[in-house]
Amino acid sequence: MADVLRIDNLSAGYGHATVLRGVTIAIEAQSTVAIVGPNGAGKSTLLKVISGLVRPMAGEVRFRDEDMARWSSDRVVASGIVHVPEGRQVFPGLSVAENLWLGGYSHPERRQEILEDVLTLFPRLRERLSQAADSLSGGEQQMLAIGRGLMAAPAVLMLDEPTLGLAPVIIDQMTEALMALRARSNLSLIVVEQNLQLTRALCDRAHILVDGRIAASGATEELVGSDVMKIYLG
Amino acid sequence: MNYMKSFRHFAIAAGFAAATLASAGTAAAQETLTIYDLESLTGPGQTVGVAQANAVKLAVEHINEAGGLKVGDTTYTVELDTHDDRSQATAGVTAVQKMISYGKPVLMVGSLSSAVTGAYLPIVREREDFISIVMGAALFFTEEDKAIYHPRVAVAQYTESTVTFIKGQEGIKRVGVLTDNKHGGFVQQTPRLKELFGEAGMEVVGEEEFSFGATQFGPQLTAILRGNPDVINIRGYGSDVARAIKQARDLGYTGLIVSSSGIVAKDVIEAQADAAMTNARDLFVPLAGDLIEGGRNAEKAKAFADAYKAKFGEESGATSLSAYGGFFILARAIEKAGTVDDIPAIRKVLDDITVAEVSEIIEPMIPQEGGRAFREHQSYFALVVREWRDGRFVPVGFVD
Amino acid sequence: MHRLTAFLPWLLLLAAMAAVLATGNGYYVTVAMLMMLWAILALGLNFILGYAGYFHLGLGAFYGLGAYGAAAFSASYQMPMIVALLVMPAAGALISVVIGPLMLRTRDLHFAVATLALGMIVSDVTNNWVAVTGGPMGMGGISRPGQIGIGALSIDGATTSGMFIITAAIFLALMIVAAIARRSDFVLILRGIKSDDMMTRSLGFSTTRYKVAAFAIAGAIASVGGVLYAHIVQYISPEPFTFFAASFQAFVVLAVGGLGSLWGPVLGSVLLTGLPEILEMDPHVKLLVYGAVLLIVTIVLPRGLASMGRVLSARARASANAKTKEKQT
Amino acid sequence: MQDIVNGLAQGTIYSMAGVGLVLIFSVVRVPNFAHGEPLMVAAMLPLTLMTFYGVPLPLALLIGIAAAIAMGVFFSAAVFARLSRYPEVALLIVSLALVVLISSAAVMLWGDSPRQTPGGPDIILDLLGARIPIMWLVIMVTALASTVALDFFISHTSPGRIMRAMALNPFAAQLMGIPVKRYHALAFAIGSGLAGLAGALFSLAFAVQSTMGAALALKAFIVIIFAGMGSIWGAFAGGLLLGLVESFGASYISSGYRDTFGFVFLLAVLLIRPAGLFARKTNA
Repeated sequence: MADVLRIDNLSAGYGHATVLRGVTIAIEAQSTVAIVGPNGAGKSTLLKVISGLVRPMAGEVRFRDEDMARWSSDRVVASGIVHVPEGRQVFPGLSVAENLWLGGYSHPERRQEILEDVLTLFPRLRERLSQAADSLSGGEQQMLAIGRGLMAAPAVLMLDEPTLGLAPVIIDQMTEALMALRARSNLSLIVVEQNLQLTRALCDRAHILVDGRIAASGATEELVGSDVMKIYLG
Repeated sequence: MNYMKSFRHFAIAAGFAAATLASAGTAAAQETLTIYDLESLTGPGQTVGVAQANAVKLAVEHINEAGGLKVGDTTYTVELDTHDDRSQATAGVTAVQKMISYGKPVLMVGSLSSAVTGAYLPIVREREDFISIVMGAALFFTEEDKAIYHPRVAVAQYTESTVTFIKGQEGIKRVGVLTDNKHGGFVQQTPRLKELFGEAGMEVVGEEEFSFGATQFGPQLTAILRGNPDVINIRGYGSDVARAIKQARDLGYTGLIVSSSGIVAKDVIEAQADAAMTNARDLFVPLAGDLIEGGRNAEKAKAFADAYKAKFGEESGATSLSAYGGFFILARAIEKAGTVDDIPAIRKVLDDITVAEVSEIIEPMIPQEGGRAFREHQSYFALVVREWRDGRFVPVGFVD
Repeated sequence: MHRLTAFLPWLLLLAAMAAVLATGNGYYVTVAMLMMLWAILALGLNFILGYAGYFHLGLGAFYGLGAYGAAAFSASYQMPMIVALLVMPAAGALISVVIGPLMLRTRDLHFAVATLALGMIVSDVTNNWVAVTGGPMGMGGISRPGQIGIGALSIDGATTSGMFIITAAIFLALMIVAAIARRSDFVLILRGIKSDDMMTRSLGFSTTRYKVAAFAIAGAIASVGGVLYAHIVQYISPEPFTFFAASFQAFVVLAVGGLGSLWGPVLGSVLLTGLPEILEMDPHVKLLVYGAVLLIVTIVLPRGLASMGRVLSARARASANAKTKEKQT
Repeated sequence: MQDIVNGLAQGTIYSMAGVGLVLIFSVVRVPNFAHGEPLMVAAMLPLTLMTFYGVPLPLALLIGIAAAIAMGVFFSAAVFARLSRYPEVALLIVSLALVVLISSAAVMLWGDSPRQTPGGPDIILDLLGARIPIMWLVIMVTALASTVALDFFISHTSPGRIMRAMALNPFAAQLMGIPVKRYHALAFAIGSGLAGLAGALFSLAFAVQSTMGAALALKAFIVIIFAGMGSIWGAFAGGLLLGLVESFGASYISSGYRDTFGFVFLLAVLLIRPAGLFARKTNA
């Protein structure tokens, strides 16, 4: 199957600090990929480079074989790559409906249709549509953040720590929703996740990122049990 | 336009050079005398500063055309060394330091702003090798300021004349005063002004301030109008006075307004105050136009105004006449003292020089005791009362 | 080798001072004094703006305080300059310590606007409190110190050269203090505050105390500058202490010279007060040039002129590296 | 009564400048000290156009406002967009540099003496014992109307909602695929346009001058600090309040300290409520 996203020998960072050093990853279309690694390994930076927030210093980022390293973040979203950031980052003063509406910025004509889809996936949000986003619980805010990401009709959805800080019962619900997304034929998922159980259930392949480098890549099942994983993640 | 101007300068200079060359053969000993000119050529004082510096240039040109300064057996061509104080105290001080640093006696004219003059005063006041003829500045000088002579009206004189003028009007009991609080001269005179109004049996019902360049006078005028004044005395620069008058009329005040600002038509036009100028009077040391129209020294004033316009392409400004006269006072004193570097001797002449001896003085300078031009280093002038009629100011009388 | 390069700027500075003094030219000496004055203001500002990262836009308030205090001591009470030189910085520091904790409750833009307002208030007071400050008439009659020292070492403070030596001595002393302070824990903590106030506080430092101290040092040094100004010019009026004439200029001198650097204030002062003076620049042109220099330096050399050497040598090294690489391949 | 009218007339210009600045500051997050410059240009340009090119008054005013908008877009696109990765101190310095560059260029062009644009209606109303030039009323009504319009725009239109989102969470807004720079330029255009509108109308009622920008920007910052940064109506009210404080202070206490009253009030507000006078708890 063709790769939807290819990252070749990528280096990136902030100012003089280099965070990623020569990262190479290929992501197949309709696959679900986990990025795991210790804190500060550069996972979030990798997502930021893909979504156009951080400029690469060297190397290539290709989306459907197009060089996207210099794309602005709005072009990235419009092309179908959406980043749901760590810590949810909802718009606090706006209602749930307005948050979702903003998520559909790049596809205004399909807003209504996608909205129905999102509300079916997260029925909770339908009940809360007119509430202010910051009045939601943590789990609901995470649902909102993912739903808002889906509003852009993505081909690649990048989730940064989607279960961080959630209660176990909410994690179960979240897992269910993510499994439903995984089943969709037109979507690839990139998940940065510390929760191995979820990773195992969700992802076909995993890449272990340590100190800005890929330490190991492979099928999730194999990696999760392997020594590599134990060394780096304890 | 600039090109034309510089061409004209070139033409004048060329003709002048030819004349000098022609006369050089006959002159016995022609030397050069440098006179320093400290002016506000840039910065906020620029408008008046340039008009003052131009008049100095004109005076120098006239002296040199007439053959130069005859001091003893030597004839000197006067050369100007003009320094720009940029309307800033520190720049003025550094410029004066520069003049002194050559180690020779300094003959200086100019100084427009009171702040600049005040700043270099401590450096030169006691010096025995320095003379400054201050042709601008609103400060009041005395005998203690040994190095300074001030052939220019001092604000103190405006204070007295304003009260005299208002006293002469009928039915005035209550006075409102509005002062530019950045104008050292006016601020210094405020206590004296109130004292004089009191002596004249008038009550100051409102005393307010504004800052130079202010655009809104509403709160101040509202406060003054609460006292229901019969006259408002506005003390500041012309452009501010015009705006204040306009806003006073907008607030419904129709009574007399008296200023001493040298306000000109441009100020009125820029403030859109044409209709507001009825019943407003300005007391000021007369400008060339006032003298011509008011019939005082009209011929000399006309000759000056024409020469100025021909050379600089515009009307002369507020301190132009003082600068022209002041320069000739210094020139005459040098000739009379018969020396260019014995400063005490020149000062002695300046102390006693009479108005009649300097026929180039165009302003109506009031001779002091013995016909002298200075009383304790300060000159006095007849003031003109000006009124706005049909789009321009006309002199309606003089206060001697 | 390293030691030598560290001493080189000091030697250059001393040589330049001696050269100016040797000319005996009142004009050059006066310009040099003004340059030192601005360097002093900028190096004081460096503590709060350069190290702690607080946009102090009201330095003129303290500069004016020093000058007016000095004028009052000298003209009204006939005290020698040394009294003002001791009392006014203490007063500047004391006032800073009183208002500092309140002002420093704000930060970033709020602090900038608050200090700006402080400067404006002081300007208004100097202009309007005629009975004390002389209002727009200003205050004159400030007498310089007379004979100082003994025998061959004595100088006459009343002369321009004497005043230059006094100014230079104070300036050098402050430069040495600044050089020592730069390596101190105090400045390290200030830089910690600049980079992350909360984190620094979590390490157990009372950051407010350090910020107030930096604010007070800036105020005290600006007061020293004011005392010097009053005795150099011997006449003061409100204008030189207004926002654009004082606070902004000190800010520009430091920002262009290099925030947080030792020699930045000196470089900034030479470029921005010395050159325009010698070139007799029209004040509007000067402001225009200030704006342009500020814009260009901020964008091209964000760390100021003082970093120019480092930036250039880094470039040279980079290009040298590139060349050796080329040769290798 | 006259004092109230005076204060409101002066306050409306602070309001309009403040409302424009609040929009720019919350959407773009740059300390735009150059905010007063578009206002100044819109105030100074019409008279020049009228005297030198014979442009009729209404058109001249419109060109002035258009120039203000163009300046705002220029600031955004040519200056601040390129500095998005610079620290805040650099942005502050750059905006101060812009103030100095533009105002000293304007002084060279126009001189620094205040002047008024001719041609405004010269009718004065008597109302409850106060005299109100009709132009003052026009300005007050325009200020109110433009604030209402801006409020509607922000709350009820798509671009408005997007700008609100950017103000609330710029990072998330970028992840939504919003072309951030375009909306920054739009915020600058609207904010500077409001300032320009204020400047153009003001020049018909009061004298304006080429050095007025810096002082007005400072007052606008004071206003938005009163208002607690995020609120349009807060800025509007803050501007009027500042005008009233200055007017009453100058009229009843001492006119020499007119500006000081505003500054002292600002310091008091900062000390008592550092978040601003009208700040609600949650507002970015």
